Amino acid sequence: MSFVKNYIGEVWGAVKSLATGMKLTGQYALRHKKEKITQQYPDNKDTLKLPERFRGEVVLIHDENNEHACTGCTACELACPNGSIKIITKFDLTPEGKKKKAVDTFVYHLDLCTMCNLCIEACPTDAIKMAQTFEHSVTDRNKLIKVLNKPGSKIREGVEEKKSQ
Amino acid sequence: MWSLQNIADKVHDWLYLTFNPTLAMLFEFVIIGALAIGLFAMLGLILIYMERKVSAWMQLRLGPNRVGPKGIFQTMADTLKLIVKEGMTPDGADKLLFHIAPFLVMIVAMVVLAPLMFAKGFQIWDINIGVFFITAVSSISVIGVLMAGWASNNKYSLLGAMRSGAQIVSYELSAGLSILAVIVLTGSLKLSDIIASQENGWWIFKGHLPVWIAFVIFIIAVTAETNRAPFDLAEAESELTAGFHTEYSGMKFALFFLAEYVNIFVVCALGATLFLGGWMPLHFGTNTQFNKVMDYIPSVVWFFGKTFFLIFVIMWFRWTFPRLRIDQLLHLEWKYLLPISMINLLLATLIAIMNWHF
Amino acid sequence: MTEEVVITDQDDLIINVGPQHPSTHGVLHLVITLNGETVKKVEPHLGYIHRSIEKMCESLTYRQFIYTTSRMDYLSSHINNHCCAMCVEKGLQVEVPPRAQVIRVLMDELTRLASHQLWWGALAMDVGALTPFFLAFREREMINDIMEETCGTRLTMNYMVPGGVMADIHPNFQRRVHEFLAHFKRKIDEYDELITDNIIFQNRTKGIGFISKEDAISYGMSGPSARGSGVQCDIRKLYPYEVYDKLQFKEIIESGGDCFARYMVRMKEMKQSMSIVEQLIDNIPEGDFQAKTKNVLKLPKGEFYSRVETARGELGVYIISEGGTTPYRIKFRSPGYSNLSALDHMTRGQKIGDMVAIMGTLDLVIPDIDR
Amino acid sequence: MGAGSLIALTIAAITFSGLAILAAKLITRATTNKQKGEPYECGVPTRGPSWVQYNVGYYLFALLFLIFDVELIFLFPWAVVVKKIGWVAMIEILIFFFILFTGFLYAHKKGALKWK
Amino acid sequence: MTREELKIKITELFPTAGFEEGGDTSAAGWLNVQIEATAWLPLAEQLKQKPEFHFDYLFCVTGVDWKTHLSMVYHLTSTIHRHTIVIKSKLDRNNPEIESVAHIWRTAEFNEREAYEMFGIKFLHHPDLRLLILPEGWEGKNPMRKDFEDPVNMIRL
Repeated sequence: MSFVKNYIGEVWGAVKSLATGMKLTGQYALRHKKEKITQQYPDNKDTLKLPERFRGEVVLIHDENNEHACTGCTACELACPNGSIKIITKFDLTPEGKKKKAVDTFVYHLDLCTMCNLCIEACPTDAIKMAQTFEHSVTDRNKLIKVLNKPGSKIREGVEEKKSQ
Repeated sequence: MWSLQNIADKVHDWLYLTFNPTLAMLFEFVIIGALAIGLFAMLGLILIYMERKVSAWMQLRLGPNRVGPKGIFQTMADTLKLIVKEGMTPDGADKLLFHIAPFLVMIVAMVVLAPLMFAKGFQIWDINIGVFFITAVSSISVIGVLMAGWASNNKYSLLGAMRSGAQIVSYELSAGLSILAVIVLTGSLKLSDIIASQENGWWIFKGHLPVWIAFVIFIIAVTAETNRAPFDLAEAESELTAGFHTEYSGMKFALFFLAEYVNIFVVCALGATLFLGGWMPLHFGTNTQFNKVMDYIPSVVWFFGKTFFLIFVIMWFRWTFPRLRIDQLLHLEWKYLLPISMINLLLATLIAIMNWHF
Repeated sequence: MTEEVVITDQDDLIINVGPQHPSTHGVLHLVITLNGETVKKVEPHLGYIHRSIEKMCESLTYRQFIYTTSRMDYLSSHINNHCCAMCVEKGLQVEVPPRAQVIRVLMDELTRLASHQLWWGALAMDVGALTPFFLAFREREMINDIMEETCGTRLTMNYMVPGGVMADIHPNFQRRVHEFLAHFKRKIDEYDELITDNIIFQNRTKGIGFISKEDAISYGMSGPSARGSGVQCDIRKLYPYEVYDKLQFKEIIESGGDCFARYMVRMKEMKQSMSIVEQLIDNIPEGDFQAKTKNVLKLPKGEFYSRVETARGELGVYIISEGGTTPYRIKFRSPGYSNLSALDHMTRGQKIGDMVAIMGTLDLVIPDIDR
Repeated sequence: MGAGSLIALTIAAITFSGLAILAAKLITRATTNKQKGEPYECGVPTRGPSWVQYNVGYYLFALLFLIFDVELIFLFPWAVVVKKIGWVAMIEILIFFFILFTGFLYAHKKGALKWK
Repeated sequence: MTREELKIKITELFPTAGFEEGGDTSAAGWLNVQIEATAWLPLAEQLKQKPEFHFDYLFCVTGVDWKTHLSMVYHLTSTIHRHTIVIKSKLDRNNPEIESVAHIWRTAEFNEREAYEMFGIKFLHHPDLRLLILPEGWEGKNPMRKDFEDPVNMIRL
């Protein structure tokens, strides 16, 4: 008789455990509207706000006078593990007639970048930062190679080149 | 009152009055074929959409919502995609069997529609062994699955097909026995008789414990027979990638997919007919007031409502449970379902003989 | 100890599972010899995503190489970074400020929670239930959002630097962690309702993939997979680092040795991790988040080894320095590699379906194995 | 409608499937290359033939099924007339099930239901 | 056992074994033992079987290319006594050979295969010494050696 008892107990336990699971999913099916967990991505583009620390891509900060704080010290270039930053420097003449090293082109390879934030950490003048953009898909890989300094931009007055080491 | 029966009868009469009998019959065949194809296409679209929505709800998602309002044209877009896809045949495949298999599965799915009673008096063929016909014919589809798996020349497919074979043959027993529990009570295999016997209440209400047990076993067994999760071992995607239809692509895959859903519909329709009264409205014994109100709802709505409820339950299973293992699946059948349904049949017999049911 | 040699005969069916297979969680390639449905032998073939991180690190400086380790076991990237940072600190003999230590441990435990949640969903998907995956992601998403706010990224953080952490925690951090804990406490019972108590799941995992304590040690298994066999191997308890020795938590050990035991270890570990986070979240000491280090790091000549407990087991970082700015040789002792080596032993004589469950409970992350 | 409807439905199924496949064939442009015809085995060339005899553990179940399914067919006509015959049917089925159950238990004891 | 005790015990067993100090010299630091390649297998058996050692957990196996020679490094822990030891063995760079310990610690099987393909170290009596990570056709090329160059797969920044 104990066999029959065990048998029925087994079946009953199994049915109960299955019913518990079904109850849960059934409840979810009923109140899915309130608890939905997916985002309707392109629709919520306007309200979507990424945290300010989010690492999307490296940008060179320009102010309204088209000036930036990059001195061309290449600290970021050295800090980058993947070689995604290349800085080509030139020598500007200061008003006093002294030669001063300045950035000519700030080349940034987004295709190589791993968003490790090491360049931002390394920058002595806080000239670069991480932007919150994240839609980087393009049709041509070459479009991912970017020049960060805007045409005609120049180094902001008063930014002293600090020794990076 | 408007009903499908009147329309069917009118068309029938008109055809036989206008044309000679042979031609009229031919026209009728064409109409039946067209209706069946229409039903197929509609079922495919609705059920796949429903599956996606139900799964989305249970997973707290929205489901398809881009193509058309609430995404109702999503399945159509998918069908279009499948048509545009190239149907490939693997090099080493047994070409003949490979091409026949989807046809066979489709034919089976179509033929079992014949004895189903979709509404009051709306039936293609009121065969006197209707239930038996459905159980017999629907098990032919396993041959299609075996063919597909064998012909693909793919090891996953082969394993999937063999599993499917073992599974379908096993679960047919308990499905058959649970059907018998109702047959014992009604004393007829004819679907119209079975529905008629439930005029004063569905068997699920009248039949006490044996019918409830039979109902549960029936639902479990047909879930297994249609290769649905948690019994989807023939296409267990985490083990065999896609099981027996791994090598099928494009429209041939779509046909397998469609046949699967139509099979679900058929077994659920059978379940609704046997246990939930088919097109019969919800009647409570002699409560004429209530019964009258229920009668206002068209019979076709009752039928499809019950069927879709059962389909929902089967989908509910799929999105809740983990998959069984093949040996556990067979043990479930041979150690639990079969003995229980045999004893249950005896109980049902007792009730039938003693006339204990209402 | 030695296993009998498997002879492949005519009846055997040889099947490739992976590299493109839903249950291998990545590009693992297993060649399985089957006898009917029974697995006779499993032979892993690795290297589909081998990037030779060890070789790569030989040309990166001590600040730079840490980021590569986020890509190894991407589900516990914080813990990987932590281990590397600790190894470099060992060489530099830098004292990490207490605030940084607490932040590190908090991040580690949150990562462990997130990793276990993903594992839970993935395991459920392996055994055929699809809904849990989404439920697991609901909670994981909250942790990812917290990480995103403080660390800047969601998966490959690179937040730990030699000497501390890269940035201080975000002002919202504590509030959001509290929100998460309150939410997850309610939801973890649903995990049990849906999967743990489910009879089908229990049948699929109980008594499956047994490995004894001795074998688990011999195979070098570690982490929850080994603790399911009764091996005491939690590095947090045995060789405490950072503030783990001051915390109240239990090392979860199950003696079953089967899939269900490994499953239960992880489920209970989630609760332990929650309690660790609870203990620390309101007690983050004030102070610096980073110790002062030189701009260019140079490790003295010698060998340094540090080990931490990742979500998958023991991670070891072995640095051989010749005194330069780059390591001479780095070896990562990854938990997944050793755990995978036991797969063949565990699967023999089981069904194909079991193999999937065993792989699920081993919690393999393929980049961790391939490195 | 009579049995002829079966023919109608069969033809309908064939037409439907045939048209669908044909339409797909007309629309798509087939390309061939060597890899395309390979059986899918997770992207790795398959080892050995797929059409091999292999040991499925379930052939015993198939045999058992054959026996039971035949019994099931006998049960259908019995089920229809149970109500008319009454107790005799009950006794008959008890005897029938007794034999069946004994066979089932025998198979169980012999280990036919155990997976090898 | 502490580091000093281990040192004494091992010197008793293998008088040829050398000890090196370096890296972590704190109290928690591990004993570094330098032995001949031929002495490795007997030592390994002793380390595993002697109850006072009971080194049953081999948690890190790796090779190092020192440009002049190769060396194998084994990290061992006892799960009972919780002491750790590091065994190192110098190997000839042109013909590196060492006995396999896969039958003592099962984890060595995979780790030795990795060292075999990465450094070209031959493990004698290894049950299954084949390429594990590298694809076919890489036999003889040893990527982790310092002088390895591959113009296709290696990118120099």
